[in-house]
Amino acid sequence: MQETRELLRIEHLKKYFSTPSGILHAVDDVSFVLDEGKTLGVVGESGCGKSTLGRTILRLHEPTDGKIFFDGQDITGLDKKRMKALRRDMQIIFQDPFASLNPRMTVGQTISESLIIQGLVDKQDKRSLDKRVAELMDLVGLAPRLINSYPHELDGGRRQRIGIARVLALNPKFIVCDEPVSALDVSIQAQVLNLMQDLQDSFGFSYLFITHDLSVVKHLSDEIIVMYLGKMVEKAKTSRLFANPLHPYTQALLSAIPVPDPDFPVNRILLEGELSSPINPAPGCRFAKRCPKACDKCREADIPLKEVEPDHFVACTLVR
Amino acid sequence: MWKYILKRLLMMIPVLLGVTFIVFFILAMTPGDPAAIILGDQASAEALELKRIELGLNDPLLIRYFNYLLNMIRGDLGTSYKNQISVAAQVIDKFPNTAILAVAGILVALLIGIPIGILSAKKQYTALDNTSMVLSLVGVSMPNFWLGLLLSLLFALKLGWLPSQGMGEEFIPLLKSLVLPAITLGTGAAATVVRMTRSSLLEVIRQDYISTARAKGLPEKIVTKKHMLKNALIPIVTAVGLQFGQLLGGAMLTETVFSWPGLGRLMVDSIASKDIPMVLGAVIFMAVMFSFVNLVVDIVYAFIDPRIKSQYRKAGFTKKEVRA
Amino acid sequence: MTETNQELIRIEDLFIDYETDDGIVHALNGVSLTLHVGETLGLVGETGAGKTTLAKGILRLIPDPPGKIKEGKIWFEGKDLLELPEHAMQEIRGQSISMIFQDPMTSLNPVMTVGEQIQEVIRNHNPELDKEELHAWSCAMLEKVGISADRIDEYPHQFSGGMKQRVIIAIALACNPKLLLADEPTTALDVTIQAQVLDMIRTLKQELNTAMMLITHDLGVVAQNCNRVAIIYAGEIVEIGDLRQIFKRPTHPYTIGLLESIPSLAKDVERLNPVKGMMPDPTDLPPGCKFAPRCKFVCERCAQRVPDLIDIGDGHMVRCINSKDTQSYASTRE
Amino acid sequence: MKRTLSVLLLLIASCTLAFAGGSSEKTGAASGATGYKDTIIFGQGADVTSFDPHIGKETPAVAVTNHIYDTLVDVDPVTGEVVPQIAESWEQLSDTEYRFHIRKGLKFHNGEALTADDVKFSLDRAIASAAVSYIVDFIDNITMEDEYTVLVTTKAPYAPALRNLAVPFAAIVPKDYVSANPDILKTAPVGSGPYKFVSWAQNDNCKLTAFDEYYAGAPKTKNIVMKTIPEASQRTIALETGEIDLAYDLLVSDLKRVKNNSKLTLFEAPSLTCFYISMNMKKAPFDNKLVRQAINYAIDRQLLVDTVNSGTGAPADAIIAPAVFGYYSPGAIEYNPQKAKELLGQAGYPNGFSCTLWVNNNQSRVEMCQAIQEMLREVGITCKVEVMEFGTFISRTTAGEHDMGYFGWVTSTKDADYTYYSLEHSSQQGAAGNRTFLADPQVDELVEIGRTNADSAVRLKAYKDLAILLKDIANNAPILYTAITAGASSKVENFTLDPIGYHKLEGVQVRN
Amino acid sequence: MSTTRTQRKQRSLWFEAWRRLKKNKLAMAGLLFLALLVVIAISTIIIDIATNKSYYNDHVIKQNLRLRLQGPSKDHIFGLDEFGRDIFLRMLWAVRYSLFMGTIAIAMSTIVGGILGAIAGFYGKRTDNIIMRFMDILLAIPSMLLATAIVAALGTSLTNVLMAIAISYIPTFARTVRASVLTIKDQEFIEAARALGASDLRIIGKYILPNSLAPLIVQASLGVAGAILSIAGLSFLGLGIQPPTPEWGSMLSNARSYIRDGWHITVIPGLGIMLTILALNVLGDGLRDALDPRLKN
Repeated sequence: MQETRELLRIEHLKKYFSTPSGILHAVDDVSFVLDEGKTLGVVGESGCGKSTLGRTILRLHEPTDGKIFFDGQDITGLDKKRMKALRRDMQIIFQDPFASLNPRMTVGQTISESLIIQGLVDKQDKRSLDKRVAELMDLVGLAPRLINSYPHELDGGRRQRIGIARVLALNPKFIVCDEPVSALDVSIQAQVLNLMQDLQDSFGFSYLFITHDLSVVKHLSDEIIVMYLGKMVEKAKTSRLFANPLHPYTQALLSAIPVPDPDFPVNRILLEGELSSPINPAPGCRFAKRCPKACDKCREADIPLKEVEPDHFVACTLVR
Repeated sequence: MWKYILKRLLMMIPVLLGVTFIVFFILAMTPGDPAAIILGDQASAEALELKRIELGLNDPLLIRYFNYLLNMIRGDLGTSYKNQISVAAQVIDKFPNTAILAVAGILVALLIGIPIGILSAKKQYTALDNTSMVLSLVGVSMPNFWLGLLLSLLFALKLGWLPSQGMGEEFIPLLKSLVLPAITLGTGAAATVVRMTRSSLLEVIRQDYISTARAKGLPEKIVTKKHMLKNALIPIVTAVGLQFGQLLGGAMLTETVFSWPGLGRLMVDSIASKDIPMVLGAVIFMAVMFSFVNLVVDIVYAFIDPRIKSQYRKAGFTKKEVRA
Repeated sequence: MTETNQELIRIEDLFIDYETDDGIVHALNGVSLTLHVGETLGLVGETGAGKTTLAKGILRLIPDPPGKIKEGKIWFEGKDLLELPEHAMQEIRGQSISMIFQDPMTSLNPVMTVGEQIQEVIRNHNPELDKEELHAWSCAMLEKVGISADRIDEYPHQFSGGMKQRVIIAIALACNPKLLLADEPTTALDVTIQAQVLDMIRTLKQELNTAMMLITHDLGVVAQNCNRVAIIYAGEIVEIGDLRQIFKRPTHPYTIGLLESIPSLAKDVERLNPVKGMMPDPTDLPPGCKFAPRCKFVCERCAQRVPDLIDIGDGHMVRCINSKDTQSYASTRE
Repeated sequence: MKRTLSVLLLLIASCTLAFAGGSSEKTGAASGATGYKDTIIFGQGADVTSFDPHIGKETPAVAVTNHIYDTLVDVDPVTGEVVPQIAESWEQLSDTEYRFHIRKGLKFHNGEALTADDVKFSLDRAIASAAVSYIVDFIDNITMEDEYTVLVTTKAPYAPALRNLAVPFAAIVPKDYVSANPDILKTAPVGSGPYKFVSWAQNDNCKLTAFDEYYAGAPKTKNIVMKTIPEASQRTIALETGEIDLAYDLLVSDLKRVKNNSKLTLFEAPSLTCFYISMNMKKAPFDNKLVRQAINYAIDRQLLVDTVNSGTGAPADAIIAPAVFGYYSPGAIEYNPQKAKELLGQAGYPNGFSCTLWVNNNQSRVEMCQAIQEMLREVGITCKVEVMEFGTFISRTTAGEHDMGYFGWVTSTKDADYTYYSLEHSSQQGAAGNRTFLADPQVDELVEIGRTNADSAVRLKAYKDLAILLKDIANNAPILYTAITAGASSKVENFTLDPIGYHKLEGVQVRN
Repeated sequence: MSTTRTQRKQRSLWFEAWRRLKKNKLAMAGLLFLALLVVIAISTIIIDIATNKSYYNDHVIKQNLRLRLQGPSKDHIFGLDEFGRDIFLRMLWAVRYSLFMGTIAIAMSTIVGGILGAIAGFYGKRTDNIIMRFMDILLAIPSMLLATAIVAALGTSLTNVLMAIAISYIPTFARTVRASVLTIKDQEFIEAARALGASDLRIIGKYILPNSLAPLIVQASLGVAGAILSIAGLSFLGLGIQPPTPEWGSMLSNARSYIRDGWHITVIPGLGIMLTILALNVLGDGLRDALDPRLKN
């Protein structure tokens, strides 16, 4: 096994929002480490804080508490200017290929925008700008004739490729992928996933891959975090997690996924009730309300993450 | 709910302070000596100076504004320069007439606007849509006073059906005298109502719950009435509230054309005679009324739309804060 | 399952167009389909394949303009739905055939209580009922979908997404329809909630012996819920068959591509093998087989004429002239 | 939708009910027995500004309050002679002393008797009122000799004294009633005139009813209703549709229409109003007499009367109207653009010059100025018409900021002094009326002769000389004398026009 | 329906909107009419410059009192007005005032209101609160009343009328822009720009403004119509453009005394205003439909 280097370290990251009805604990005490060239999957249902996590790491939201180390440097306190320089190395691909592109900019403009803002190419030097844009478009599989197209003229898959090219232009080390394929049709989704894999192989990106789709995450990730209402409930290497899910929520989640195989044994754990929102959460396990195995102990105090086997962490009282 | 209304009323205070401030200062910039306006051009210099002191015109502007505010709280809007009668009394005397006219105008606007808006939305881009839109716009495109003059030439002079001017004193004459001014006033607001109805209906028509209603097997009439209109009318309520302000402004023209004894006429007369306290009082009063109407509209809105009602009930916070 | 082979609805050669600014969109191009009493048919396809158009077409809910039902027949209980007068169609909607729409957030009228909305469909088809009976019925429906009856006077915004979808199902099933058209009923829901809702639909369907056309793009949902599967591509059914026929012996290149596109929990794949390219412009469809431009088995003949839907055994029908080759490819895939 | 509608309907209904309840009396209903209506309805362009006669001096106000109040003496609208009213007789004791004998048994509408006390109180009140004091400030002192006799002493000999006392702003008001509340007359007027005040709906209407105990007998028609109809064309329409019986101050362009309508009668008479252009002699080039004369020659007055004024009124040759005592025609002012150009050349402006003509925002005045502007352009004078609001117009012209201003002046006392003193005397520059800033000793002298001399012949001679002199000085360019007009239904009987516009209706009847 | 139009010519959203607008016959008729007015305004200005106003003096404001109120004839196709001036020529020369006054007034309030609204929407919180409270105050005074009060106080000059109209329309535009900025601000492409490190100024200029322009354009076209009507209304109250400047509103308002003396005197300027407003309204409605893709079928 090749020696890996730590790229990103998150320590006790918290992000709270104040809303009219109380404090929303969107991300509550999340810690992890991401190595260079690796993919960390973040899985959870709507409202679990996975998107907020990604944006807080990039400081698109200011963290409420906790530390973010990127390349060994604590970036939580960096000012605007130094943050701007850092943005070359940390980027994001968005979920909605329709909302994430400026409808008034052509494909070429959108991609060159990255280069211009970060000053990677001289704005006046039209030739090298065009050349670089063409290179990037080729890299993500966009036909050169589309350079003057507007996003509304393109389908979701192509739009998502623009989003990737825009990020690629900076040649970053770390990319947050916020549900990049969930709005796409299956055949297109697979094309984009392949593209992302290929790019990782050739450029050595690290991905924080946020999704609600466990099968996608399984396909791509080296390690997986499962989140529920702002909290990390389980973290493990992908194969371990699927082979031996320990947290009751992870178990329920896995069992709920419809597998496209009529012969796959269905052994569904149906949860009661619905997801609530983490506004002014009560102490204790956030999943206790819906957990089929919950006991009084679960509602007493927050459950810390425990390492139950090497690299497999669970936050559950039942697991020893 | 009560908490919300109270809160809204409290929030009106700074707005009204701002309104009085702005209007007061605009009108304070009026050239000409109020004392001379009151006393006429033959008055002596001493008399003028005495009058200035009496009116407090020699005080700094801010003091004058402050005094005006103090008096206003006591319900005293000053005295008319022209006839030395209390401004508040005159304004309150005339306001009901303008209110009747404005409400009638709104009714006309709704009667014209809503059916045309519905027709136009349901038959979008057809000849019917275009024709009805143009027809509704023709009325709107005519300068208000011209329309009024033409209407009175036709219906009062030529046909003799309706009175050409004035405000009837008993029920039937009042209704008769109301018809032409109300149409004159209402056609202006009609365009907005047509537009709002049309676009709001177009928005609603696209919603899944309309498909759901149709999938239930409901007849189209019921789908339109129960599902489309009720939802589409919600934004119209707000539009109508805002139109009220426009009607108050338009009333100046209509009331002059039809000799309708309302606040608008009072203002026009006062402007012509540079009766600044009167203009000030009338504008402030109309602004207050307009703010109240908007408050009422917001409350009505809450009653129509359960989503908003429950928000008010929960915490008494405003729509804006919820959206933010 | 109480499956009989009695035919419930038969769609023959349905063509539906949308006349838009950009030209005529050929949304459905000769769809033929049969559904039997009590069975669940999965209708699978990508965005724009014509899934929703088909469901709305059956109920004649295509907005006109711009939609036009060009030709075809829809036989239901011995009548051609396309020939019925509007009022007769209204009797069928909600009564014999119900439909659930994709987005539970917008499928309920925000200014009516859920009770009113359930009662509305019951009253519409049972005008003889009095208030109490209506109330009792709607309460019962609400309980049936797992919502406490005392929430009957609440407004949609007071419910979560999953709950709303339950209410919508209650409305759809209120009159005990013979056929339920479910258009992506769980796409907008979270996985755990989706599992709950699908489970509930399955139970109720069995209880009421309702046939269902389950429209989805999620092959997992199909595999877990359907008896038969139809794959639709560019307004045409390209493959139709039993659940196992489709999943175990996919024959149309598109079906194969779909199955190879999804990362599966069941098996580990290093790299996905998706269909290349994308759906053709529906205003400008290629002649011949519409999948030909993306097909890895394509040959010259493919572009010449639209292939017929041919039975390759046991009711497994495929619209491909190369079905022999594709079958052998599929069998080596495992 | 239904709910909103019903709320609105309810609102309307309740408002209207409130109105219906408020006024139960019927107006304009016929009293069939006599063959005459019991109510005259007349319409005018503006509302009463104040019912207090010592405040409300505008014509529309007086047209109403005139019926409520009487003055010591009156001027016969037909003969122009001073006639008795509250004073049944009077004698002039000296150049500065007048004794008035008050009619006995006169009553105010509230039942109080009218005595010398009231007369003194009223005149003192008028003198103290800033708005109207100019009409009575010639008075030095008023003494009550007994209950029915007052002695009025003037500051100096003042020939038009009696005429001034006949002006409605010198009205006699009840002392006790007014002393109790000095503001009461503004809204609840009580006088001794032929009609009693009933009600006033501001900007809408005012109602009067006959005072049966009037000294000259009760008026012929029981009720008078005044309606305010600001739009002049609407006033004519209301007359045509029969909504009103009389319409004052018709639009000149409507006169023909009224005249040609067989159901209507047009009343038209020369007024006491003259319109003129004042040239600011303090400013160049109007300090040059030749320029002023040129402007006078450049204006085709007859054309203005014929066209812009629709043929009513007459070209002016002086700044007082022919009906005024002391009028002398110095000869019509010739329209001669050629001459005008010559004069301009002589004055050193062969290519003309640029200037402004100010006017207040009254449409017919603005139209007149626009036409004049064009006439001046034809002789080479580029004149910009600037329209301003009346108050601004007055205060800025008072300050002498104007080049030329278009003014109208009513000789309310029907005596030349009223106008000549205010407009031409050097002591009256600015606010008082002299906006040409003329200061000519010869003019001053002639004005003073006319003012202080009681002898009519001497006065007339002075005014004749003055008229000739002023024509030469040409500080004002008289434009036209307007006509006073009223339209009436042909069923209206006994209506006579008042040249100032204070039409009296006590003798008027309207046939059914 | 996801349609791919890769083979076709590339078109921006503006182009798309224009294409949709072109299909709206009514809106195009309106646009054509307005274009005609602009051409007229420009040509009359050129004539004035070329002839050093002598044509204007000798024909447009030339009075012929003896022929006043004469009806349309071969020489004067729209007849003569109350001073015997040619109404047709006056109508043409008035276009620059009637159309441009409204346009300038609205342009001013669009710029001021737009900037205020953009700042309020973009920065939110305190800034938003202060600006919008101030707008609420202006909005609480009905616009016609506000305009009247301003003109009544400051006098009836051309600039005052412009200012009055402009100020009274500011809150409308501020609200429109703020609302659209608020919706755009939450879009992911703004976040994408932030993630790239774009400055606030760049985000406002390149991302927010171009996208919030559409409702502003619609609002402005309707606003111009409203402004023209307001100016005509002010003229009626004697507070608008003062004669002898030819302006449709004051032509109509001054001619109202002669409404029964000749049909042409009020009908011509009245129709002029009406058609212009109508054109602006149908164009505004057309733009709204064209620019709002949601309303597209």
